[in-house]
Amino acid sequence: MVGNNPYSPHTEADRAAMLSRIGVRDIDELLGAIPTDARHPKLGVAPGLSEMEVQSHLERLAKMNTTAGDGPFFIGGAIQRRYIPAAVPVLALRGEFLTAYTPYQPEVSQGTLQAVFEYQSLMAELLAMDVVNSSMYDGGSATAEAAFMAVRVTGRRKVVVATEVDFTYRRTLRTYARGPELEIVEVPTAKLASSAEGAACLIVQHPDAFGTLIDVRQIADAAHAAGALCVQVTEPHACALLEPPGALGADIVVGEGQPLGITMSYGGPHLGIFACREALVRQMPGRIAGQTVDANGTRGFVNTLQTREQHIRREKATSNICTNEALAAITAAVYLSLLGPEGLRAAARAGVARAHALAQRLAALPRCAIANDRPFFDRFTLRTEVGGWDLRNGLIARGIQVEATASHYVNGRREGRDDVIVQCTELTTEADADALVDAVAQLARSGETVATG
Amino acid sequence: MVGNNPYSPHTEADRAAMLSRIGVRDIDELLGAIPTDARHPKLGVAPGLSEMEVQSHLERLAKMNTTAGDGPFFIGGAIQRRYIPAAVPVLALRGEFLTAYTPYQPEVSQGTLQAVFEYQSLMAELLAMDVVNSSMYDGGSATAEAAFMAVRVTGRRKVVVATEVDFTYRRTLRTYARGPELEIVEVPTAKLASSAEGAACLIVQHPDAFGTLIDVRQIADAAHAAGALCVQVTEPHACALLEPPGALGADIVVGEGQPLGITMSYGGPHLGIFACREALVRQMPGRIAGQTVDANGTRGFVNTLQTREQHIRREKATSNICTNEALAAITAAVYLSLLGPEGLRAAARAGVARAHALAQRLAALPRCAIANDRPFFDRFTLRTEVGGWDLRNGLIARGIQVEATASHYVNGRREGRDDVIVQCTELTTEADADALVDAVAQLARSGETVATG
Amino acid sequence: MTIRTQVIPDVGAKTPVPALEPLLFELARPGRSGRHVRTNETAAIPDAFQRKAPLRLPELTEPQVVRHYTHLAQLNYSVDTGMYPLGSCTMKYNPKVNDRVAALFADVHPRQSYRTTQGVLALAYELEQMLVKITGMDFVSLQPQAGAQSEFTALLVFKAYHAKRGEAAQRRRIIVPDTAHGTNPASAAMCGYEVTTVKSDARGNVDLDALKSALGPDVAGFMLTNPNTLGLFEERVREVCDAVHAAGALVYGDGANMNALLGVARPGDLGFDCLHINVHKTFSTPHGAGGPGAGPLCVKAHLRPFLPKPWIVRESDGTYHYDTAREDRAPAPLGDSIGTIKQRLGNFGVLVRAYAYIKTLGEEGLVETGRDAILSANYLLALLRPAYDVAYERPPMHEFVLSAAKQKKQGASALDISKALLDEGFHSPTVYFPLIVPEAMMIEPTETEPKETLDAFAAAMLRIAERVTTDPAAVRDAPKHAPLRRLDEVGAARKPVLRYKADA
Amino acid sequence: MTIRTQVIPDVGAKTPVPALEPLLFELARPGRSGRHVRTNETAAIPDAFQRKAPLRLPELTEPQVVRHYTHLAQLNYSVDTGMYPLGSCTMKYNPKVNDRVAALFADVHPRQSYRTTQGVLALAYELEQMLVKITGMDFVSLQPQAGAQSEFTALLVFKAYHAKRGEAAQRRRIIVPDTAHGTNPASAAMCGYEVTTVKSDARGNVDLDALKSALGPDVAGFMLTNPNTLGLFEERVREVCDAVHAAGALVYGDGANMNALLGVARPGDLGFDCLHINVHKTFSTPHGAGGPGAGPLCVKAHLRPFLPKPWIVRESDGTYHYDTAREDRAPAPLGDSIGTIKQRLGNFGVLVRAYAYIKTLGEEGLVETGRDAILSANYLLALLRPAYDVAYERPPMHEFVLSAAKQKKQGASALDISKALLDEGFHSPTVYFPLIVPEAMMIEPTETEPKETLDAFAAAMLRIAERVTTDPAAVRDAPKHAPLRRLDEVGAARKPVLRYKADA
Ligand SMILES: Cc1ncc(COP(=O)(O)O)c(C=O)c1O
Ligand SMILES: Cc1ncc(COP(=O)(O)O)c(C=O)c1O
Repeated sequence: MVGNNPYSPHTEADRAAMLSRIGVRDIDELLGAIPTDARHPKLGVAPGLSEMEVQSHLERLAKMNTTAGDGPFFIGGAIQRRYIPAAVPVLALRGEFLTAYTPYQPEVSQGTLQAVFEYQSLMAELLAMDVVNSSMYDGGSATAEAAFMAVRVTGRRKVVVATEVDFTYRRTLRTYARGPELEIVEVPTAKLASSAEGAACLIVQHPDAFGTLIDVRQIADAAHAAGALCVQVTEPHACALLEPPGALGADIVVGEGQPLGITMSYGGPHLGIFACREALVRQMPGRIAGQTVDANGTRGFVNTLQTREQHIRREKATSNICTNEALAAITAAVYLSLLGPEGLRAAARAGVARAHALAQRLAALPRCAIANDRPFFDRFTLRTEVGGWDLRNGLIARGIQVEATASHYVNGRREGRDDVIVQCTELTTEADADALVDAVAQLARSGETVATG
Repeated sequence: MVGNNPYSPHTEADRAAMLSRIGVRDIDELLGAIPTDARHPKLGVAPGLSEMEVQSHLERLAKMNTTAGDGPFFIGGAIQRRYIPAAVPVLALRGEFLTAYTPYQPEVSQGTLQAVFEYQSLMAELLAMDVVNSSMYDGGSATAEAAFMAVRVTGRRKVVVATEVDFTYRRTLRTYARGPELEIVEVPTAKLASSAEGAACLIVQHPDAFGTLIDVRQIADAAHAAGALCVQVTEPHACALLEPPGALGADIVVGEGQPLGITMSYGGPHLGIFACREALVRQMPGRIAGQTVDANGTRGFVNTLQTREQHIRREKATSNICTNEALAAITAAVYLSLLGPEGLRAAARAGVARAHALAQRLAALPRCAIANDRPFFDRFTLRTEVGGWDLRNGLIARGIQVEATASHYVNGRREGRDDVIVQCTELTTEADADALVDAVAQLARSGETVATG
Repeated sequence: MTIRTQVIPDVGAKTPVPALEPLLFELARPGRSGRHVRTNETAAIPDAFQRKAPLRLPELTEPQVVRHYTHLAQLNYSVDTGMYPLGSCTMKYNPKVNDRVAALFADVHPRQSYRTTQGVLALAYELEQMLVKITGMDFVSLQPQAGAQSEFTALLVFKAYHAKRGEAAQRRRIIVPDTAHGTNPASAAMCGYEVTTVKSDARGNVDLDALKSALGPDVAGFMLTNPNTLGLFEERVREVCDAVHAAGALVYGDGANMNALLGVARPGDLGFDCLHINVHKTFSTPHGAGGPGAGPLCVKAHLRPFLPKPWIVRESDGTYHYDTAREDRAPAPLGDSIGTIKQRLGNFGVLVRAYAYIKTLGEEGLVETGRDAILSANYLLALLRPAYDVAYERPPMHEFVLSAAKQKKQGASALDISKALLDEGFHSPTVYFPLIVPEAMMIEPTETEPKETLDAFAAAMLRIAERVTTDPAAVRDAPKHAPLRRLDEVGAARKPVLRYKADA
Repeated sequence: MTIRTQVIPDVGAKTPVPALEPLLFELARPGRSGRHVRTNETAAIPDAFQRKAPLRLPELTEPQVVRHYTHLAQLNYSVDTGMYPLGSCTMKYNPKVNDRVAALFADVHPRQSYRTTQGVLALAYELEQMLVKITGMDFVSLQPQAGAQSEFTALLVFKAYHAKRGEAAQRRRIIVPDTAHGTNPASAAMCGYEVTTVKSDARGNVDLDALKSALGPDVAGFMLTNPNTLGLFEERVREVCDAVHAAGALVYGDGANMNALLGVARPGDLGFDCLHINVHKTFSTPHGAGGPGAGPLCVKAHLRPFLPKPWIVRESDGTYHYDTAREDRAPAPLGDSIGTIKQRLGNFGVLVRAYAYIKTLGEEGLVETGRDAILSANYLLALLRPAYDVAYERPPMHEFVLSAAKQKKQGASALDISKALLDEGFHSPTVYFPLIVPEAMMIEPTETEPKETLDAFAAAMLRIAERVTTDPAAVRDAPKHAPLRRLDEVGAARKPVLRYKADA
């Protein structure tokens, strides 16, 4: 009956006509293959709501969250609260992008294909890499896929990853590695270069999870000397100001593209950036858009090098990825084209400048120190005698959100002490900074904490 | 210089090339006609902001308002808080509608023209009227234009309007009438029929500003008997449940279309509905889309009967209107096509049912009464000993918003006592009703008020 | 030049004739619906009042509605899809951030108390101040919802002003130049005035002598667009205004062309008594396929008492309210005010966008806008001058008027050229206006079109001019690549079909 | 059938070859920009780290960007513009309200405390429960971001399960049917398994004998899509599962075709140990031009210990947290879990949409969806049967597979027919999959296409079949009315141009 599924167009008259054309009296006659006792299960799902009811129900749920915009907010890392220009969602969420699928029919999918080709081009320029694919799921899976690719390229089964790589990436990597049973070795970044022997790749993050700047070149050199690849995890805004991975010797570059105009959305959907050197492209996972011409000689774009992919090569494919994050790639391209080089640099600079100013103020407080031992980018690690988790909870009670360093858990074991990480972006205000400094001053003095039971 | 107007594309190189092609060295050379002392005024406007700064500045301003969604909300009348389906803005605000203008070139404006033709058709069906124009500014100006049209049609200069017509409409009507110096007579609805003599029209609102249902047929009959037109002010949702104006004898129908999926936005942009009988169409103000065919015989739409309009007829035009509210008309059409007859009736029914239930509860409170002396639709007038304005202010202090009856000011003089008007719609919840009943019970008992100084 | 083709499926709707897209009514099937709003409540409506007329609104599912409007939208030319050089309309880019911030004010009702709308009032108050600064006027009413309503409002103000001086009965005439936009005489007539037209001189100015001889004690006001609809700055604007004032009349400034004057000159410094602003032109708010707009009326101090009520008052503590004591217990005390044109603050949602735009541009950005608009128009004129007659040979401001009189003789009119432009991928200019230029083509590029787009537009115009000389019939046959060929407008007016009828 | 044409202007960008739309890079001019974000702060970055490589990102104004992407969007076929019967992809309508409510959760960071994200956790927890009810499974992990990642996750779970039983080393093989989607064997290989393919029988089922002989103590699991990629319900599904279980292996359910089973049958009642759900198929979330999706993994209780961590815990007071004590002071205790696939709740923004969709449909709506999907497919098949070979003659579920083998002999392949459909205004079905049907055309109408659209699609398919018999060359030459003619894919792969290069 029309009315149960409000998106279904079939009227009772339609259904009757369709059944009669099929030649059955009831849909049940078509279900003969299903074990009778399994047919028509009672699900126990509540009755359907109207759109208005759904809207108000979800508004109620949403109000149970404290959003990043509700108060001073310093959580960041791979996923960052950044300013999203108004034109970004207006363009990227147009129905023609949003409700299309993988461009299997390129003649009627040039919008997608050209936009993705442009994403690849923009990202390649930003990273100074030869080839960028059209997206992976996220930074974590991209890191794991980079390790797998290095294993394919080198024929080796040991992957060495720095402990200062984002902990979520390391967790995903370790989890993925259980499949092919790779050896994952976690060492501090400082020991990476000396751990290259027999490795398929060294995985380094720059700036690292704590914001520290890393000398990637030296690590890449060590990797190459040992016949390993250098995989760099990076962040897009950092690449606007820092020497890009392609100039540092990275063979594969991965990262999270969310800061490029994509909403945080509690973790996804986001954008796995994946780039490599030209020579490695046939081992690359994921879809790649390429330029060509149509029968009239008009320029057009297609998904190309598909013999790497699961739908052609099945178990011999470079990856199992099918549905990817094309819309996020298009979103990132819209963002980059709106900001341009100067806007991107400005956003990045604001984060760096505010992080440094804030770090200075915090370091001047009694019993507070910045734990980064080398120059940092737009986030830093604050160490107090209170301890990271307690400090974090004390700040939450004051309406301020920061992250404690889960990252200090290596291979599941706690190593070193817990701190908080303070991320700044162009959205960090003076008032935010003041609030944090005040609150930390109080908490570090009083040692007050919030029960965590 | 690029960077002052961020939307300007001219680089310094572009400007130089353009000037050289024009054959001047400086734009100032083109400004010779401007009195020298008037050139290059210092405006005293603050320096420009970035988009991010503008966004946060306006978010700050917006937070200084209490929105309708922030608490129980019973303000309504011409402008109503109603549920807007998610697809309405997605479709109506598409760039191709939003950033086009009046369809002067119909060959590349069929989207606008067909959408407006459909709006006219939907509205004509809802009102049961022959012809609907493509929009007036709002309900108020539509009412004034209806009076002017009646004056043109009848050659008479007296306009009789019921005091129970929305006070904003009456104010606009009186203001407009100062132009052609029409005689505006305000009489209670009950006296309308007996005031038709010599009038160009009788203007009646049904349901009226206080929600009361009016016997329009009797007023229309009286008007016609006296050679006057009957102008009915109405509301779109009411027409889904009530016998429509076209069946009641109205010659011209006007109203505010905002409740049809258009945001309240503190009063505009909204939608002036304007309809009339076929015989009167050449006296109608505003644009009208009509159906035709192109050179290939394909169906298409154009703005038609343009000889009524200012750009053709100048001082002999039926109105001066040029820019109208086409986007609002398209929005209303999207809304109506999504809700369909059943959804529209449901939304209207919810308002009526909740208003009646609430009125019953309020009427049961001590020292409270419903002031409507006849059946009402989806709003009613609550009378307490506290008085309307004080009650209103007391409710605001409790986070509840209602309207006091400014409508009782007739011709600028206070007549009768002030009450509050309580509007219900499908968005009015049980909890809203409970809150109002509780608060009114308290306030009516205590006589507590809020200083209005 | 590229041609984009898209195929839409025949969805099986029965249309009586070939059509680009079926009507909603043709797509509908009884029994279909969505479930956006529902209730099982019943409405207690006395039987006599209940609707007995059928309600034959189309029954559709949301997927059908989405496709329908997506298809329709794609049939539209718009600023978001291409250059739209419609003269007098200032089809500049409409920034997306303005739409986003306007939505922050969507859920506020105009009848809320000042207590719950301080953000609205603060914004409106500051916008009034900004418009004062930009125009050089003294006070602003935000009520008028478009330029034409602002004209009408101003003429009501004129009437009240003269009435106050006891001259209302005597001053029955409004003078407009022959270049005036149609709304000017229409507004004057609507306001009960007789309209006198004065001609323009050879340089495209108001003919000052003609004006003077038309002026007299029966004149209430003069309506002047500056730059005028030829795109030309009135060379003796102050003398014009002085002459009007000397006759005891007032000067109305039609600000439709204010884009040219942003930071370049202020009407308030030139002798105007008031000025309307089309924020949908000058201040970048989207034209919405015909509207909405907003038409704030800016006046000099002597006209302030007559402005529509209520007015916003700012207290020394930085709070705002209307001039109805601190609460609107009563209508605003009218005093000399003409009354109310539109409750409270007019098209506030449009005004928010204008506010955001001015905040974005700032002083320097406003100046740059005016200058770039002028630069672009002069540049484009320089490119087109080789092929088309120029109506008046002096540097235009933000727009200019060509004449296709020469082309008309060669076999293709301004209308034909406008249609040929559609085939070239451009919207056409305003044609046949102003009335005093034969085969007028009024071109306003605006400051947001890049130079290369102006170059491409000019190239298209020159190609068409060339084609007129070789194959005028082909130009008369345009458009061929638009969604439709030329439409039968005569037939549409002769046998009007103004709505869908199920049985038609 | 209607053809819509739209002309876009040549904006003067230099493109090396004719193009539908210039590249961003071709539109850019040095010195252009918007002003979305700005600062005059300087970043203290040691010189050695500073970027010295040029950063040649295109410099554009917002108006240019808006036009560019508006043009590109209009070149796309999409569900919002027409029927998209891509088999196995469930291109149903994507309700707009789901996008709107998803935006309510946009500004929440995944590393926020449970204290500030109770709304997120409540929604996710309830979604898990709803998926349990719909699938008949016991527990759900929301982490996998698409079907393929869910397959991989499930195989990791299999591995951990066998490891727990001391059989990890021995069970090295995964069996897939020859109808399996490419991701199935690819996931198995990625997970370190060898892949064995078993053939299908004459009725389009897994060949049970072949399966049994492939099963053995070295088999970790069997991956089964049901209904399978032929659109057919596995007739002996319980026997299949029993056989696998008897061999000590596990049955993986590929839930890509779950739309057919909504309220019709639950995989959990049929013998599957786990099932992935493509919410971008079954639960209507938009496919985003290729992604995002989400691929929750639903498992029976015996596999629960191996699911990715962390898990959501609901306290008796109705509050939620993760299973890391009450705060994530440490990573979730792994126990037997495989670890973490995606931090916390996967593609939460997609999951919100699925949640809203299930809330909207409710029990009865879910049932109606499955049944209507089946009805539509059977109806369309009945219309097409006269002209095309049907791969397997028994009632399909929500989709069916035709063979164009006959047409291929007449001179036009499945590919040619798919292109001819573009000219008719329809997106084409999935072609050449599944691999076991020659010239396969896999058609999934979904429940949201109205009957008249199905009729129109069928009419187009019959017209094409007819044209193949009369003028196969014309069909081979299609498309002619799409934005482009056929593209040179071979050339694209042979000399890959994978990014714009300024000097290319
Ligand atoms: C010169 C001139 N004056 C007045 C108007 C009327 O303004 P509006 O359309 O906003 O009513 C216009 C609009 O096109 C115009 O160009
Ligand atoms: C049968 C089948 N299995 C698995 C997948 C993979 O799912 P996803 O694209 O979400 O990774 C698909 C997607 O097309 C499919 O059709």
